[in-house]
Amino acid sequence: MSNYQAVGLTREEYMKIIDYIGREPNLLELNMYGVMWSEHCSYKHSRPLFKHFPTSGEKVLQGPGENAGIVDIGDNLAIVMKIESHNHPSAIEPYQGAATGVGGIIRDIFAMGARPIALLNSLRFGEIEKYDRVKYLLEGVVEGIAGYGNCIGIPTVGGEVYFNKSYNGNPLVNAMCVGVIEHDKIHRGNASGVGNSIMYVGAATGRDGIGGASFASVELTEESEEKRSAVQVGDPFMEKLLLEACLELLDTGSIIGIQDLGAAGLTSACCETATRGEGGMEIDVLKVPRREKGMLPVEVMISESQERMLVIVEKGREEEVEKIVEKWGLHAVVIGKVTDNGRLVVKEGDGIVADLPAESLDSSGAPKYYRDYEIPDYYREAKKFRPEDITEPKNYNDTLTSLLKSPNIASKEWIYRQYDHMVRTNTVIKPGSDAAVLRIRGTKKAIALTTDCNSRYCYLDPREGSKIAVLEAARNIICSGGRPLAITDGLNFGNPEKPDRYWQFRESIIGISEACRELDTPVISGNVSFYNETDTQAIYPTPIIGMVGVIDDVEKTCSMDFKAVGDIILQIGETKPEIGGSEYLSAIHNMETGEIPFVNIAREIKAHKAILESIDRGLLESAHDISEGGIAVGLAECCMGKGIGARVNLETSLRSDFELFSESQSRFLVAIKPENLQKVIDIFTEFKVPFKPVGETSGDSLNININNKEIINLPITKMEALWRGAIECLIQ
Amino acid sequence: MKFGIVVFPGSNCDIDCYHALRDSLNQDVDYIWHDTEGLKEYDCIILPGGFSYGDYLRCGAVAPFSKVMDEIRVHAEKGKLLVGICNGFQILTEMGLLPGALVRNKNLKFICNTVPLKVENIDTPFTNRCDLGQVINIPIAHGEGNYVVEKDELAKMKENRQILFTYQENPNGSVLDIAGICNEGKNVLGMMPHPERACEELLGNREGRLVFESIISFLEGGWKSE
Amino acid sequence: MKAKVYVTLKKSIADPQGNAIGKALNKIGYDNVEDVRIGKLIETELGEVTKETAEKQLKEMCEKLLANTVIEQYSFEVLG
Amino acid sequence: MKAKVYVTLKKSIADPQGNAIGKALNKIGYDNVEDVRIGKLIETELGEVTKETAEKQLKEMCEKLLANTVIEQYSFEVLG
Ligand SMILES: Nc1ncnc2c1ncn2[C@@H]1O[C@H](COP(=O)(O)OP(=O)(O)O)[C@@H](O)[C@H]1O
Ligand SMILES: [Mg+2]
Repeated sequence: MSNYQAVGLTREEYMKIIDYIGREPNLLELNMYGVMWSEHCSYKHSRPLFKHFPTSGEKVLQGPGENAGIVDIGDNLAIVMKIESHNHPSAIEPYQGAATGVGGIIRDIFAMGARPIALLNSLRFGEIEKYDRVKYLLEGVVEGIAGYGNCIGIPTVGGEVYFNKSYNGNPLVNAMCVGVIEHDKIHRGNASGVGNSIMYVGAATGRDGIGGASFASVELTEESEEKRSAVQVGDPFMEKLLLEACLELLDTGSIIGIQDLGAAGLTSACCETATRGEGGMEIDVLKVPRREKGMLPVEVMISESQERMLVIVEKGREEEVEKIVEKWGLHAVVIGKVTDNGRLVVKEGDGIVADLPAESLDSSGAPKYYRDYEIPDYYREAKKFRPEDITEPKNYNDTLTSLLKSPNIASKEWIYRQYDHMVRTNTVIKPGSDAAVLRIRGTKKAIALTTDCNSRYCYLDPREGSKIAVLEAARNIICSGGRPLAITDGLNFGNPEKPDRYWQFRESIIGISEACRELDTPVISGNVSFYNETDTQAIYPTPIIGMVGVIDDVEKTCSMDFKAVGDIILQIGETKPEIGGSEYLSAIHNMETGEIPFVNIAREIKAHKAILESIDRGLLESAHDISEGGIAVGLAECCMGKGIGARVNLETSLRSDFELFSESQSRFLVAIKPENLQKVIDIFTEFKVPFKPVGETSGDSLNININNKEIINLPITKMEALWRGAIECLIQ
Repeated sequence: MKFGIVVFPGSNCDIDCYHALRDSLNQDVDYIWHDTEGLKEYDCIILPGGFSYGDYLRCGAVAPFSKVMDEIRVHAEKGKLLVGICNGFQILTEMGLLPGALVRNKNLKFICNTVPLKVENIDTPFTNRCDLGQVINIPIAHGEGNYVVEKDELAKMKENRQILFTYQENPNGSVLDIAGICNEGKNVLGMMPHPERACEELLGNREGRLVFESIISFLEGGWKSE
Repeated sequence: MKAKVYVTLKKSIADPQGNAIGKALNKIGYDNVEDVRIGKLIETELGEVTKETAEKQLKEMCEKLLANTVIEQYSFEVLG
Repeated sequence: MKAKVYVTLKKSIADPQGNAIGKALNKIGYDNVEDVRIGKLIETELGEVTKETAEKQLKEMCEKLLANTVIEQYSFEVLG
C-alpha cells in the first residue's frame, strides 16, 4: 500500500496535493492532508449538496460553517446549537464513545462564547430483543452520556431512541448541545491580527485517537477492532474547568478567537482558525503540553485527545489569560503566533517540519465530489404494498398493549432517569412530554427543544420521510407552546460512494430543505456521518432533526398529559388509511414496507398557527401530536402522564385497525375545558383546520369505541406498567 | 442573616442554591470560593451538589482539602449551621462531620427523579416548619446516595434522633431508607435530595422551601424546641 | 519508587457492584462463583524517596485521601 | 479457591481520574508523587475447583466481563 492510501487518500487526491504545494509532501504533511481531507473533516461528498438548504433568515445570526449556529430570540439574546455524531467510537467502546461525543459537542458551543444550557441525544440501536450486544451498547451509551453530562452539570433534557434491525451492526449516537449568548458576546474561531499569540489550554496531548478522523471515514470491519486503542477517554471535570475558564476569558476582551480541538486535533483547529482569519499561523509542536514522552510531531498534530482548546490572544495580554486559566486549576501556554502569509507552518523547535497553504487543507481546498445516484429497487417495490392485504386483529386490547410495550413506543424513562435533567433549575417541561422547555433566566422567555426522525419513513421514501422528520420536530415544539425557529441536522447515512446510498442522501437533503423553507426554520448547523454500514447492511437513512422554538411567555407552555377529568378531547387533522411504514405494520405484522403517509406542509402550518394561538390564549389543557402507533397510542400516552383516562368514540368508514393505528400526518390531540370549547372551535374554524370532538377525559381507563362499538377498554395502570417497564424488562 | 454557598471546582448546584435562596426566599447570600482564606461570618453555610473535583476516586473525597474547609469546620464546631446537599452531604461524611458514608446506588445507576420523603424529626433547625411524619416531594439526582453506617453508630443516631428524612420508596438501597441526617449537635445537616430544586411554582414544586424556611425561622429565633 | 495501594470495602459493608458482577458471572455460566467484591488498585510513582519514607507517605495518603476508613480498608506494597 | 483479579487501563489510554488524584496528592503536600493510575481489584471465591480450572475460568471471565479489553488490561492470581 502506498503512503497516500495508508492515510485514506486516493491517487487523484495525492496528485492534487502535489499541485497545491509544488512538491511531494513529507510524512507529517501527508498525514495532515489525510485527516483534513477525510470525509469527516472535509465533507467532500456532502458539501456540494448543502446549497439546497435554506441557511439564512432574519433571525439567523450565524449559519453553518462555524463551530455552531446561532439564532436570535430577542432581548439581545440568542440560542447557539449544534448536533454531532459519535457513531463509530460508540460502537467500539460505548461508554467512552458516547461520553466523548457529549464532551465534543459542548466544546463547540462554548467555543462560540455561549454558556451551554441543555443537552439532547438521538440514539439508534439494533434489535434489542435479539442481541445481548445491543443491550450492552444501550447500557454503555446511556451511562456514558449520563456520566459526562451529569458531571459537567448541564441538564440532558430530551432525545429519542429507536430500535431497528438496520442498526444491528452500526448503532447511532448523536449528541446535541444548546447554549445561550448575548449578541455582543458572540465569538468566532478566527486567528487574525499578525503577531497575536496562539495559546493552548486544557488537557495534555497524548496518543489518543490517532488516526481517529480517517478511521471515522471507513466502513466498520474486523480490522477496526484492532485499532481499539484509538479510543479516547472523556474527562468531564476537566471540561467543566475549561468551560468556566473560557467563558471568563471571553469576558476580558483579550481573546481574538477561540476554537475547540475536535476531529483531526491541532491540525484542524490551526488551519480552520487560520483560514477564517488573516490566513496564516506558525506553531511549535515542542511547546504543546504532552502526556507521553517521545511523541512525534505527526502524533502531536493529529492526536484527538479530549478537553483541549486553542485561544488566539491579543499580543501582550498572555499573562492575563494565564492568570484566569490558573484560577481554574489549568495552564495556558503560547504555542505559536498569527501570520499573514496564508501558510500553516509547523516547527519542532527551530526546524520547520511542515509548511502548507492553510486553505488547501481546509474544506475550501479539499476535493469535492458529486456522485452518481440511482433509485434503488426496494423503493419501487415498497410502493406495491396494499394495506388491505394484512389481516385485521381480533383483540384490540392485545394489539394496543403489544404496541405500548414494543421498544420503539415504550416509555424511555429507563433512559432519561439516568440523566440529570433538572440541574440549573431551568427545566420547566421535563423529558417525557413532546418537547422539553427551558426558561431563560432573567427574561420572560423560554425555549422548546426536541430531536426527531422516523428513519423507517426515510428508508421507504427519503425525501418525504425527511420532510416528515422536520415536521414532527415542529409539531413537538408547537405542542409545547413554542414557535419553531431553526434546526440543526445530524445526517447519518451509509457509504456515499454507492449510488443508492447517495440517492438516499440527496433526496433527504432536498426533503429537509423543502420543509425548512416552508416552515421558515433555517438550517443553522449540522453534522454528516457516512459509512454507517457493515459488510452486509447499511443503516436506514437517519437525518436527525434537532429543533429549537421560542416561547415568549414562559407561563404559556403546554404539555401532553391530560390534566383533569371532564375535559373535551379534539382530534385535529384527518385520519386516512395510511398504514405503510407504520409502527403497527412493523411491530404487529412484522413488515417494513408500503407507501409512507402523505404530508401537505402548507396545510399543516395552519394547524400549527391555530394550536399556538389556542395555547397563547390559555385555552388548551394539553396538546400532543399523533405519531408512531396512531391515535390509539397517542391517546394512551396522554392518559398515562397523570393517570387520567378517556372515553372516546371515533366515527369512521375505515377498517378499525386503520382508524386506530394509521400514521396520517398533521394530526394532534388537544384537551379543552368545556367552557373554552367554543373559543377553540372558533380559532380552528378561522384557520380552516379540520377538527372533530372525539370524546372526553374520564375515570381511570381508556375506552375507545368505533362507531359506538367498544373495541378497547384498558385500565391506565395496566397500560402504564407495561409501557413504563418495557425497556428495563428487555435489558434484564 | 447571611447565607454562604461554597463553590468547589466541579460544583454544579451552587447556582441553584443561590437562586433558590435569593430569588425565591429573599435571602442575603454569597458565593464562597473554595480557595478563600479568612472566611467571613455566615449564619448558615451550604455545601452544594455537583461533582467536586470530578468526584474521582470517591464522591467528595478531595473537597475536604480545599483551603476554606478548615474554617468551615470551625464554623460548624461553633454550633453554626452547615448544610450539605447531595455532593455536599458526601463531603460532610468524608470530613467526618457526619457519620457513615454514601456508596453506589443499589441498582448501580444514576437516578434523577422526584421522590416522596417522610420527615422523621421536626425538632431541628432544618425541619421545624414541617409536621412530624409529613411527606414532601423532593428531587433526587445521584449515583452514590446509598447511605451506609456501622450498626453501633446507627443505634446512636436513632437514639439521638439524627435521622431527619427517610424515603417512602427507597430508591438507592440506603440503610433504614435514610435520605437525610444531622450530627449530634443538630447544627449540621446532610441530605441527598435537592430542596433547592423545589422552590418555585414554575418548576412545578415548592415543597423544598420547607427546609429553607425552617432554617430561616430558626435563625430568626422563631423556632422553639418542644 | 513505585508503589501499589489496594483499597477494599470492609466486610461489613455491602458491595452492590460486586454482587451485580457475581450474579452476571453466574448467569453466563460460572455458577461456581460465590462471592465477588470490587476494590481499587492504585498504582503510583513516588519519585526518589527511601523505602521508609515511601511507606510512611503511603500510610498517610491512605488515611487522608486514598481510602475512606469508615467503610474501607487498605494495604500497600512498595515495589522499589 | 480464592482469586484476585487486577484490571488496569492500558498504557495508551488516558486516566483522568488518576491524574486528578495525583494532583490532589501534590496539593496536600506530596509533591514527589509523579503519576497515579487507578484500576480495579476484584476479589472472588470460585468454590471447589482445581487451580487449572480456576485459571481458565478467570481468563475467560476477564475477557468476557471483568475487563473491557478495548481500554483495559488484566492479570490475576489464584490464591488457593
Ligand atoms: N435518549 C433520550 N434522552 C433523553 N430523553 C429521551 C430520550 N429518548 C426519549 N426521550 C424523551 O422521552 C419522550 C418521548 O420520546 P419520543 O417518543 O421520541 O417523543 P416524540 O414521539 O414526541 O418525539 C420525550 O420527552 C423525549 O425527550
Ligand atoms: Mg411528539
